[in-house]
Amino acid sequence: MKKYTFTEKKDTRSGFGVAMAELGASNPKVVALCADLIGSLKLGDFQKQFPDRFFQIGIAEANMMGIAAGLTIGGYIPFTGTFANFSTGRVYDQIRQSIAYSGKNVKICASHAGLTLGEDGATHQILEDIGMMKMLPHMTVINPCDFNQTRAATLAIADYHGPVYLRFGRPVVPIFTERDQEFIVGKAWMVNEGTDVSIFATGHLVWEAILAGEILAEQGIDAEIINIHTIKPLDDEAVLRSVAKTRCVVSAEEHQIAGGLGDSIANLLARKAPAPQEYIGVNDSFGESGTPEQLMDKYKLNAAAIVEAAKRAIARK
Amino acid sequence: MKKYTFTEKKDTRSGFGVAMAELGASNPKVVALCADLIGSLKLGDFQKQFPDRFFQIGIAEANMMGIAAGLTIGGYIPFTGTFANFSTGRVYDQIRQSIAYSGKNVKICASHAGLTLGEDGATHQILEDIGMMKMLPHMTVINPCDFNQTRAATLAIADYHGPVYLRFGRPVVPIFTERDQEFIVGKAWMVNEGTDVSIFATGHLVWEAILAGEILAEQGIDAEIINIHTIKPLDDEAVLRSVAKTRCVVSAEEHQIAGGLGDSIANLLARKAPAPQEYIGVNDSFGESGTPEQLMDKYKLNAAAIVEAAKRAIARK
Amino acid sequence: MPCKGLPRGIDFIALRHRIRPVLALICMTISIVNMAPTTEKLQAVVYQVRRDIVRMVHGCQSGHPGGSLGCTELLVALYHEVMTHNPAFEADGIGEDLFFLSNGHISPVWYSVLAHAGYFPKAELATFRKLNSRVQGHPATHEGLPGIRVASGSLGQGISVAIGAAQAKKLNHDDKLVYVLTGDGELQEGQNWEAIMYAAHNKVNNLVLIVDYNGQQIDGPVDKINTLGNLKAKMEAFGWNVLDQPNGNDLAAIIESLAEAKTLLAETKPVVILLKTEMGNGVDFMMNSHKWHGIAPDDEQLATALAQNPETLGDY
Amino acid sequence: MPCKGLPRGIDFIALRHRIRPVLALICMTISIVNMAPTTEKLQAVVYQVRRDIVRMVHGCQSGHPGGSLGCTELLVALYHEVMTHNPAFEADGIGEDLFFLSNGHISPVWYSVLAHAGYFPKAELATFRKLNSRVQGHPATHEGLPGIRVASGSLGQGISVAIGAAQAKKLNHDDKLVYVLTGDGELQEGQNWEAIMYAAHNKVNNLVLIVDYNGQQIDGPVDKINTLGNLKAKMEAFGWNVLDQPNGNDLAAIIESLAEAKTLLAETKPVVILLKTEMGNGVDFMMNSHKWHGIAPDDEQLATALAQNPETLGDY
Ligand SMILES: Cc1ncc(C[n+]2csc(CCOP(=O)(O)OP(=O)(O)O)c2C)c(N)n1
Ligand SMILES: Cc1ncc(C[n+]2csc(CCOP(=O)(O)OP(=O)(O)O)c2C)c(N)n1
Ligand SMILES: [Mg+2]
Ligand SMILES: [Mg+2]
Repeated sequence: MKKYTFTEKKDTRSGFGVAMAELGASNPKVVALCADLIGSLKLGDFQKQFPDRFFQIGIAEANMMGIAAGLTIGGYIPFTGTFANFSTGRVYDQIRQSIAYSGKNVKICASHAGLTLGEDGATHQILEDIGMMKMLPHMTVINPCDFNQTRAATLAIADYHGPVYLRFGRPVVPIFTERDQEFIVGKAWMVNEGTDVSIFATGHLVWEAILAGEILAEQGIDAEIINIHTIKPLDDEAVLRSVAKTRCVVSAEEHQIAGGLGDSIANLLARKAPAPQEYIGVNDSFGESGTPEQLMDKYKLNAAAIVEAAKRAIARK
Repeated sequence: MKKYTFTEKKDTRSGFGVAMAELGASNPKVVALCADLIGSLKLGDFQKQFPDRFFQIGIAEANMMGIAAGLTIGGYIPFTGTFANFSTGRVYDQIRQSIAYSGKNVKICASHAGLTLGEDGATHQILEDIGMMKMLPHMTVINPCDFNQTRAATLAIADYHGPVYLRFGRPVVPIFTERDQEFIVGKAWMVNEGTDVSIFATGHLVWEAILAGEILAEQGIDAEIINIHTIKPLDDEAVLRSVAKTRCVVSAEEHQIAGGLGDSIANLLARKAPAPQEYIGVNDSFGESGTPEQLMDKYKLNAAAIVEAAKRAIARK
Repeated sequence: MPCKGLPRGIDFIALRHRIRPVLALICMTISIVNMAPTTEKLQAVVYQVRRDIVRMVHGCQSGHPGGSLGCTELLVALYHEVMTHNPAFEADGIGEDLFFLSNGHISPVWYSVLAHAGYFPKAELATFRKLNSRVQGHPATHEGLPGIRVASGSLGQGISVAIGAAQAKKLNHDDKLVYVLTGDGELQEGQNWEAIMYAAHNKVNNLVLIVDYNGQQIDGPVDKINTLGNLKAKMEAFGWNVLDQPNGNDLAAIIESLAEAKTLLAETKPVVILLKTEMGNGVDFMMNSHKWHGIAPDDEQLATALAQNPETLGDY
Repeated sequence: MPCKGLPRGIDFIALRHRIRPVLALICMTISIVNMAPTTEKLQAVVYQVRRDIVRMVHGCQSGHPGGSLGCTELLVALYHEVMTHNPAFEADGIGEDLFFLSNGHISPVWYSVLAHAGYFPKAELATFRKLNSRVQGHPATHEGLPGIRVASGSLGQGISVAIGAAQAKKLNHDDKLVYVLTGDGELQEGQNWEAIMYAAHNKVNNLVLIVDYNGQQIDGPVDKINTLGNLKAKMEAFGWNVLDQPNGNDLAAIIESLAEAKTLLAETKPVVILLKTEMGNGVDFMMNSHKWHGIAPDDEQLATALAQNPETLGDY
């Protein structure tokens, strides 16, 4: 098992915030919109440095999506910022018609995704956003795994034409990817080559997959770990190549089991090369209040759960 | 291949309308809400006969979902009616919080689902609604196949406690199920027993699956055809039993390939018994204007496509 | 009139099923014989609720003290004076006045007031925002916390739900009222205006909307973020009767407005009270700012806040 | 000023790339040298557009003639008289006035007016709502139909998009205007009120909203379904300048209101024109009712409708 270490923990949303300030300076076409959540989205620096290109929309997310679509018409690249729930379910039809179907170059940037939002509880803990956004034709769906990758993804999508859903989160988590990594939309990142089981993880679950890989290695199990930061378009080739070798799968995501990364992989494999798969995700329930760690433990979205799932997957080969 | 014939064609939404008028008479707790689409939803009879229990909301679907949630508090069973797009994507967050998470006994009834909406085009042709609704914890998702089954489903869900998404459509299609069928939520209907391939179809695709079954039979292929009218909760047992026998799958639905019935089946099989699967569905694109038949042909949602898919699935065993 | 004077500390959950009818009867009887309490008595509840709010938010180091403190007098007045309601809790609320909290983030004040009104044991307040609690970060029903009839937290949905509940009351020939509270920033959400338009058209005159008119939202003053401008003119243009209440933290003033609202409902229009409150009211360093919308005090700040609000009915 | 007088029947799609700059230049030149046409000349376009509308809807036996006919004079006035625009079509519309159709179901009138203004060949109107057409049931961009910048059809989204486009113009120091048309029933959608509130707060004074104030929606008169009440008072309370135009099917009156709107924008408020139109205007049996909102005439009805509107510029 390849060694990954970290010296620092940061929230992925701060990776977004830092990148936005950089983009503000480097790309005069980048504009930012926010729906009364500047602090939570870490958009304060952008707002302060580029006030003319910052739009405070107030608590009106539907209007924000429409305004973003309109701003593209004058040649701008709007980045919208609010919580993941209010970036997707609240405004699905607006994104669908005014952005996706209209082919608008809007970047929908969503913080506080998943259970790790923590204490606010279920009304805010969206676990269906990846599923919603990936069903939309023309939409790209990205869920980076740490601060550095979120920064890199934010910078990358500014140069990528077309609507993008960028999902990140609230809690501080280890930084284990390189600061100046190349971020290629749609290209999976091989975290660790292995032969016994393919672990496909996204977002906060990538670090848990690495921890799981270490535990598995101690037990003589050689796990392949792949970071699927881009859920759509899925890197079909990387998935198929890995499963051709390992012949079994664990998918891991901070999302409902239905509709997320796991189902994208099951879909691909069912069409091309069926294989036993174990899902790490929330099993058709809402979340609740608690600390991020408590919730990830209770809902079994952690390294221990991945280890068990890997063993079950291998046993089913 | 079992013989199915029809003498009459009707739209599934009319099955809903007829059942609503019956429910109005038989169940004083049933109330109906509509967002300026009484004619399209076939709610005219209910409105005329039970004006006190009919709520004209106007063009304000979010408000309609909230009002429906509130009406349950006084003991009523609200049936909301609008197009499928405006029943789901337009109001996802409202359904999520005020209905699903709050466990409210609301029946979300959605017409004009899918491509067969026809000439209005892509902005109205929702192909992601099943996926959205099935991801919601506490939600039941039903897509009946003809007029009689839609009527039966509408009557059945009035007696079924909890939020339900009932999806039906606009065009006239063959009536081939029995008028007084028993409709059991969550129980798949065996249309035809067979051994070579399992065809799981829902909604308008069930009749196409039957036509496909006849063509396949002529070619010596013995298809099992199962009507999955309830996509959630999925009848796991029926699916697993069938696939244990046939060892390959075709799923057929008027929906995006991602997120719909096909993915529910792929998910189940990946977890329990992987098998080759071919998807009949729309492949990550929006629809367009055209007649229902033209669109079903262009997007390959018909008997001919199912026949080809069945052969591909069998070849992959 | 309220149902006060129920013994506190009883485990209502365990007792619920057996004593529900008895309790309801007692409760109704008390409502009838009980004289309107002085605002002094209510003020004692206010102090205790304020203590609960800051202690709850401090206890989990998260939550929304500002708006909660600003609406303390309102919720105390509603539950301890104005509303006819039943702490034995029946979800359908037939024969009762109902309250909905659209701005769900100010759950602490609601939880505390519900607990002091006898809906559930005060001890449960200590579990606020903690794992496996019924006292969720935002109000929720699925854990069965008595007093809550619908989840909120995602803003802008409460007026619609309240309208549905009010229309159900009409169908049920139930002449009790429905109250719903929204934030002012929250009124930027379009769904509210759908609901406001619909309620006027349909003469939902058993509905009282109260706007927590504190002038603040997360990113700053409402007037700077996205002004509501002349809110009174807006509501009147939308066909509502409007009551201005500039003293939204004054118990007597609140009770007067609520009484006036009730009278005005005879006119077939729904009524809105623009309740000018002070975010963070009762804790000096939390006032005059939006800063305490959604952060928790540290130990020292907690001590300061508690020192300004005497323990009156016993801390949880 | 409009770009009229371009030769019709040219295949702009094929020519687009080669002649785009030339065309734009010609167009601008014409705009400058051309005198304001008499409303008689516009009236000829109106007749032809009406014919196109009923023929298109008849041709596919679906679509929305009522609202389309009601807004014919408006769109003709905008594209053939008031707006500075470029039929060679650049999606970003820099240096042009922009038009957005929020009530996308009245696409027939827009398509016909765009075709007559030279955006695409009239012949394409015959493909309306048919398979593989760029002339979709509701306006769409992905087939690249010139003149359309965003899809509509799901109601309530257009004002937001128009605001975005207007704010982009400000960033670009582009002093041209943005026009957006909505239905009156459509104003029941809350997103409109979010947008209306935002536009006032942000002084989006390069935006003219026009309400197709025909008093009808699908299920009946707006006043019966969910009344807008005093819409003027609502819009004023939301901080807009309001122009009433009771003669919304009179070309001269429309042009006057549009001119007045332009003047009023100097005041830093956005402007709305409440354009009282008649659904189905110009086809007698389609008027005075909501019945023709969304159904197609049969052969006989088509003949009657055409008899009332002479062919002026050639049927497609
Ligand atoms: C739909 C939605 N958008 C955004 C949020 C995040 N949010 C929570 S409270 C709040 C500010 C609300 O302002 P106001 O209603 O005035 O409440 P106050 O701050 O005065 O308590 C925001 C934006 C939310 N909960 N729901
Ligand atoms: C969000 C949404 N809800 C419902 C519909 C269905 N619908 C299309 S047009 C219409 C009526 C619109 O009324 P109005 O804006 O007054 O237009 P008019 O009938 O006058 O043309 C409705 C309800 C829709 N297209 N979009
Ligand atoms: Mg406020
Ligand atoms: Mg109208």
